[in-house]
Amino acid sequence: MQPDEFEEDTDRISARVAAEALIVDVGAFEGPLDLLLTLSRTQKVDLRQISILALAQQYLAFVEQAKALRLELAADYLVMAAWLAFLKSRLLLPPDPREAGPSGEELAAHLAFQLERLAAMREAAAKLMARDQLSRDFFARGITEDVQRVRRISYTATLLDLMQGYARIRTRDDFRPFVLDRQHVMTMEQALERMRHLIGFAGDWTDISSYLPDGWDADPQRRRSTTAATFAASLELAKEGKIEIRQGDTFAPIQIRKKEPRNG
Amino acid sequence: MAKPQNDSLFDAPPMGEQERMVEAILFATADPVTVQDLIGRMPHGCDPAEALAYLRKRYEGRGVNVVRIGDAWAIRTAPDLGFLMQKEIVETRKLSRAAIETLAIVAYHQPVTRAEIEEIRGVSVSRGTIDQLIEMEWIRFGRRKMTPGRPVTFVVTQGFLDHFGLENARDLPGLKELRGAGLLENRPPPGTVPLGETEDDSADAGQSELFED
Amino acid sequence: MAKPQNDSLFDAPPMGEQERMVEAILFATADPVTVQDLIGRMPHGCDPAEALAYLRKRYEGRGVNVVRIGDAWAIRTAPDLGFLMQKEIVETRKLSRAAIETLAIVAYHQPVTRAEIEEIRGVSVSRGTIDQLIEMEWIRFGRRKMTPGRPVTFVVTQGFLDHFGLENARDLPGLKELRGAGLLENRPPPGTVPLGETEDDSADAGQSELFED
Repeated sequence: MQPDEFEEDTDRISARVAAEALIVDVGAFEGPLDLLLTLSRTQKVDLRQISILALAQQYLAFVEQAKALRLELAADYLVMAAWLAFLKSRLLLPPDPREAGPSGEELAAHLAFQLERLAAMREAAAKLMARDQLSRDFFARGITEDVQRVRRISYTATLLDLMQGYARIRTRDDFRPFVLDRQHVMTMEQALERMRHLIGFAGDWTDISSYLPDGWDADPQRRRSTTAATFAASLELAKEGKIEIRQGDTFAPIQIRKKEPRNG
Repeated sequence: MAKPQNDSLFDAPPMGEQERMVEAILFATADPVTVQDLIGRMPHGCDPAEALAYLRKRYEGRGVNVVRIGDAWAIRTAPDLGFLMQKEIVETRKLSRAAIETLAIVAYHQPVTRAEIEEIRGVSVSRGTIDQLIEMEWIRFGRRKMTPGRPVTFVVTQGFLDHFGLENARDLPGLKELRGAGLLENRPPPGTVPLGETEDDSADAGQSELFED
Repeated sequence: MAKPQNDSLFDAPPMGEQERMVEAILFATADPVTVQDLIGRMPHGCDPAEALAYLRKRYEGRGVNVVRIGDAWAIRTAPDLGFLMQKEIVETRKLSRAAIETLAIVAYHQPVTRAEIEEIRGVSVSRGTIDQLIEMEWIRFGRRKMTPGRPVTFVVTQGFLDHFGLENARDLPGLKELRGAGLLENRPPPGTVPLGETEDDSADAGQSELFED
């Protein structure tokens, strides 16, 4: 192997290694702007003099390589690639005077600004972290004395409070909130529940009054309540098709019977 | 002759620096520090005991002092400034509803026993409520009742009268006057705390109509 | 002659005493104390601001110094003595690069919205990054921006200033140079309709002119 060939080889290898290192490390970049900033370092010039055109080409080449290696690039890297391709064409082609919108130079200048700003923030962050830091380089008091909070509470009340308080007590008896007396009331839900169980045993017409629960017929109020509930429940069951209802005449006893399910 | 000693003397920082070091260590360390500790932490050849003496002198009469605690040293607040480490917070709170009602009953019905207060309020009166009112010096013990058990009674104090601008408890408006002043018309729904201010008269009227029959 | 003034002068302790009091209060706590706090804790008529000036001078060049942190004051060990405090070093959680950059951006650009941070870094800011910085009490929510959507902003805290030994946010390293170079500007990309969210009206006025055609 010739010495110069060898050298050429090592050059090529190191270049390839560098390129691949960049690619393999794609996960280490925090987005396309970070990648662009890293690529811009290879131009070895002040960020203000950077060639955005060259940078765009570098980036596009990087994306091409990544594709060749079948590395998956996040969408925003591809969006940036598309934008840089557009920028590149803007920069290369003579400006079309009829075309509105910013020129390639303006877009390039903004990108340069973004890169410079990001680089500046990086540097600022590094300077910040290099500062003396509390509990690392300088220290706060080790033995602290708590400030004792002596709480003194003073209570107040006005004469009005006093009189209103008294008025509240003295008028409490005339005032009773509206509460339904449930003890002597049967709800339709209760009656319905009851009848669903009983109806299965009733094959023939039966007076509705025989469905009234025991012990509810003595007191007139309870009797009224339970009759009404049972009647309402009967209507509900008839509506559901579970029973049939009939009444021979006005004020005649109301009779119900179980409805046989029809086949077919 | 004293060659080896010279070396270490040369190494050791000047006493002023040593004093600064001791100062910083005593300040930042969470526990009192022994001279042994200081020797271990300061550069070789230092004399922390001497530095401590200077530092102690420097803090004499200051707001904080260098004090010895057992065989260790610490910086502590000067004893005469301990009052700065206390902060008095005066909180003004409205008297609780239970206390106001109890107070009102004592004022209107005095002398009154605890059982009577409970009967009027319809709920038991906690020991704390009575204690609080006594501590505020708004009520005090009155004569014992000449009834079985000879229960103690409560009466309002002069302080109470002063606070509420009353000459005597009989000046308190009666029920009729309270009604006249519209104070009885305000019927708060049970369970709600707000008094007069938040009541809506018209809503009340509607409510009472519901129960009129 | 100066009779009425004499009264209050008589009430307030002499300045030397006030200095001692401020000294005691600052020594007693690890947290910065505001002048307002000092006024609240010291006897009526004291002038803690003046006492602080004396105290600060007194501790110049000592092992501990009186430092200003925003509108508060604290005593901290002199930075050159950090080597003595190996035992006191508190290992702080290692911050990610994203967190460090986000912190710097908040410090230099505050008040700054999340969208602006993302614009500067060119990448979205994960919720965890902001949360971590808030949890460390280095950044906090600032006022909402008066732009469409009224986005919240972030600013750095007193704790941040304390941690990095800054008197105030204007003392950030290189701040003036960055501002002079226009690198703290919020420049919208040319040709874009400014996104309401990322704009600051006043700054815009100046910036957008550059791109007006």
